[in-house]
Amino acid sequence: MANLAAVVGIGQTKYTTKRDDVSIAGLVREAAQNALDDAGIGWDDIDAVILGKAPDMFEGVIMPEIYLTDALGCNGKPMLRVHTAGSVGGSTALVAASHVQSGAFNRVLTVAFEKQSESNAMWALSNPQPFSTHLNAGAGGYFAPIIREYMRRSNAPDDVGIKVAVKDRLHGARNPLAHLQRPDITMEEVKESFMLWDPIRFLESCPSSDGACAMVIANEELAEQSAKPPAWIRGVAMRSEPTMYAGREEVNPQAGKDCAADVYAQAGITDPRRDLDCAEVYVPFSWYEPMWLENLGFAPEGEGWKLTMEGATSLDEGGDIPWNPSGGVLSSNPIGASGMIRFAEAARQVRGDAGDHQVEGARLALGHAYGGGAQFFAMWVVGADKA
Amino acid sequence: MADQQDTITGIDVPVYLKYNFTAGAGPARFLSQVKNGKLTGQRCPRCQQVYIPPRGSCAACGVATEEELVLPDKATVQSFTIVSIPIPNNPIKPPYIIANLVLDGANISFIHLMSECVNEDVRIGQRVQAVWKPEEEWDYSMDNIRYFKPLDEPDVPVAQIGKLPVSGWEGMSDA
Amino acid sequence: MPESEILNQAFELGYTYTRSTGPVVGRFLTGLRDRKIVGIRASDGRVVVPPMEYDPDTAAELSEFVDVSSEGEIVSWAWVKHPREAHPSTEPFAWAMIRLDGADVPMVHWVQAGDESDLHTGARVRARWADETVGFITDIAGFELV
Amino acid sequence: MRDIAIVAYHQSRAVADAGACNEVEMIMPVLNEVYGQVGINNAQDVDFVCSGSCDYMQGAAFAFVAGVDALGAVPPIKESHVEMDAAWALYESILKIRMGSAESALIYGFGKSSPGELPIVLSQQLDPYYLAPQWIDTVSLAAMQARLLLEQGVITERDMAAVVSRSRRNARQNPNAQLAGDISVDDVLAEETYLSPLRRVDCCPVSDGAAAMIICTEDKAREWGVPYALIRGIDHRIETHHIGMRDLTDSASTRLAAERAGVGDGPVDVAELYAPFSHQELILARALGLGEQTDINPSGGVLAGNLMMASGLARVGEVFNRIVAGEAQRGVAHATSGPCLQHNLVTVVEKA
Repeated sequence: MANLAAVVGIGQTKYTTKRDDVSIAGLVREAAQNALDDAGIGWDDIDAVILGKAPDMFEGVIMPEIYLTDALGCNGKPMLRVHTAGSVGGSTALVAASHVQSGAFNRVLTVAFEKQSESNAMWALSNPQPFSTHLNAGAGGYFAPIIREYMRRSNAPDDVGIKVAVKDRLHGARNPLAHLQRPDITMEEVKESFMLWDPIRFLESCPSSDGACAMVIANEELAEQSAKPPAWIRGVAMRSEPTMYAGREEVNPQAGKDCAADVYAQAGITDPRRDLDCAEVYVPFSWYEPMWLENLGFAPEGEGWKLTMEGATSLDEGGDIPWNPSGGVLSSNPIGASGMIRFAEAARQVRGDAGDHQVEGARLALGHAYGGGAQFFAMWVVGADKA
Repeated sequence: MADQQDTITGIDVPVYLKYNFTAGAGPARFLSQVKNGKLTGQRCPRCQQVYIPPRGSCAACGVATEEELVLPDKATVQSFTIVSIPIPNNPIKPPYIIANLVLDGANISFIHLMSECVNEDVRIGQRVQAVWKPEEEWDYSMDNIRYFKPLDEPDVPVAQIGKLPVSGWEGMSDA
Repeated sequence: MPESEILNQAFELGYTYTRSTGPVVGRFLTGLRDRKIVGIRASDGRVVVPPMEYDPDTAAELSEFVDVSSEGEIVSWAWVKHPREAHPSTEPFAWAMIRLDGADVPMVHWVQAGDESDLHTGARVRARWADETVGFITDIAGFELV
Repeated sequence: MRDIAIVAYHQSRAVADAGACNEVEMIMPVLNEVYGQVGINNAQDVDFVCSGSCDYMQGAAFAFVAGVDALGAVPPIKESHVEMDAAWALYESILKIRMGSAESALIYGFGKSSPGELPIVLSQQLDPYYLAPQWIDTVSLAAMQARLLLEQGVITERDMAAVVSRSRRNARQNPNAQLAGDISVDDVLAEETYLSPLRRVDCCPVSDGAAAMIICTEDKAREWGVPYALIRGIDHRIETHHIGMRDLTDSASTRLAAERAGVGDGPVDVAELYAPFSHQELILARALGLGEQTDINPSGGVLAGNLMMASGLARVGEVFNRIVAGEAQRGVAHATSGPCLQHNLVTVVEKA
């Protein structure tokens, strides 16, 4: 029922600890300009801009679309700002897609960013609030107990997280835009790295990055005319549930399962491991790969870690279903952009435009983002074919 | 004067805003009781689940939690992490244990410190009890509990965590 | 159910952000440190102060810097009878849109004046430099009437 | 393009300080009202939910997460959030329905601004290098805008006073208003200036509160069997962030949005304009091409109560209320964001 839409341009910045050569505007602009160049269009060709980022407190700029209007060529155009916590990059892409899928717009630009070096994510996420115990040791402190419970339930060997940490960094080494460039990383090194939030080690955690990601999304007619192959949007889904409620399943959240089922149904996927060629999945802590393998239906419950250990998700081991060929969140994490990077990298794969981290012959890919206490999910499936 | 010729590439920008926070009605009723050393949960009128600390609604049902019940200060470890980095603006020295704890009679966990324990021995299902600050230091805060320490009680099977009655685990074993 | 107490607690949400400026903002701030004000030429030829990085009409990256005077005239203003704590002056003052000589577009800054009646649109003002300039917008410690 | 029906609207009373009431406690009663209006139980009974809020109102990251606690989102729901006024959440929801992935949507906005110093908080939405570090409050920026209008002879102080007087008078009929009463134009003019040229009464109050709306396809509205109004057009536009580059005496973005939304395609019986300052209502009325035949801000507008992050949605809700009450056939609602009307959204609502 929705109009067809496709990604026709992708632009990113090189992810790094601190982009000290640009303003906030300069950072988003660089990704946006790259996306326009990739699409072979100019600023006048854009009908609306949809901006996403995580909490404004990261940069201390309230509702930054107001200040970023000119950097994104928006004077006189519609501009919308999405914020759905860590899933925001994905949600923003979905909201952008809806601008085209609704038939309201022909071609829109969507941009997500974070300039984390302007502050400290740990501060912004753990800001003490009156009358509350101030024990929030950042995102890792929140997710570590959930990972511990997964390990207990699945009886997974202790080195699954280590394996993912190595695998994603090796993938990242193929991607020149990735923040961490660690082609020499070893299991031993990860294992020996500092235990931050037991059972999460330093090298099993995502870095803190500056960066922006942008996409141009166009309607069917324009997408067919585009010079480079479009990535057709085959399914879009989002789900939310409350952060904390009695009886909540935190290890394998229902919202993630429902979201996946929804997006698969739209894309005609019945067996994600078989039907998809690769996936870009939001894995900020290494153990979330096996957890999401199960949540997203790539493996039965309790067996996600087996895929990881078999190398099924590894490009280097010739796995059948590479996860995060770009290096994923473990290699680059500008929080507000991280979800969009997953969506954009999925699109790069099916456009056959992923360079050294290309999954050969990829035709159908999943982009995934989650946020908050793993209660917000956004996903899309993109394909080389329209249907 | 060499500095004088350098181009400015970065600036420090202080952004400090003052707020005067007012607790919501549900949380305020809870905090008033905590000030007196009482842990008061709130029950959802729809699903009957007990929340502590209450946040104003049963998040699952989207309805206000008004019925109150006093809970004991014994809890079960639902999960935990041993943290080796400091919390910004918090004097606790790492490593310390942050545990997700469910009070007896409650159906949801909250996070708090664990202490008086061997870190390696902490486990899911472990029984713990609050160690309170001296009464004269009590305020409108869960920080009135300094930390939780292990109890000499058998572990709670995972399936039972978050489902214990107010009478606790021993009460249940007896029954 | 008992009545809820009103429980208040003040808190501060604060951080000193470390902003990188990029070349355009950096050029302007460097100018301030050196007690000069620099604008930029927009696509339509207008000189904009403080310099914008991107043109509002064409979205083009702007790069032609133009030195402007630290003196100019008030285009509009607002008289702050009761300064707020965060404001740059504890005495009554004016926020103003000031078109500097050599610029086509007004910038917003503050003007020190003894009384509201001393000010009027079109009044001439000049930048008052801070004792120590560091490359920050407050290097202009307000404007004063000429 | 499918017409979208508005089937329910409610807002909390605008109050200066909601006191012992947190976000979720502020939102739940409002949601219950709109559920009741269409006869549904909770957010499970709509296809999509979208909210608008801003973390800095109360000074805590992820304000909207608390909002989800009000929804009964178990099992999980399709939900999204804009860090903007909820009028833009309405916009996002309309796209969702138009693309066919939802038949109905719940939209809500909320803000508890009383804990902070709002005009100073909002200074931090300005350019972070040139303006925000000067802490230029939003009232002062609006005051400079007002002076431009006055000194260029576009409006007079009496015009502004008339806006204030009418707002307070209209607000007497609005049970949700924070400021209402009889104040004549001369009374207004007799008041001393606060932030010259603005008087205190020229500025909206800061209010705590929430607003919610349910929209759906026309088929769904008929199925629910409730009175409804139709959204015939909606558009929004933003302008350059450099204040000096804008013609502050006009609102080019409102003009453009109005044109795209089709404001001029028929008579406008009623208009609810998000004008936080009296002179801005005059700018907006002109930009929207409103004349004598239009009843402007019959609710009193935001000068009578300003639910930050929900006032824009509330304007649409007020127009909806007039139309289903049979007081108007066609109306225009306006929402704004940013300093001096930088970003504007225009909605055309018609009798079904």
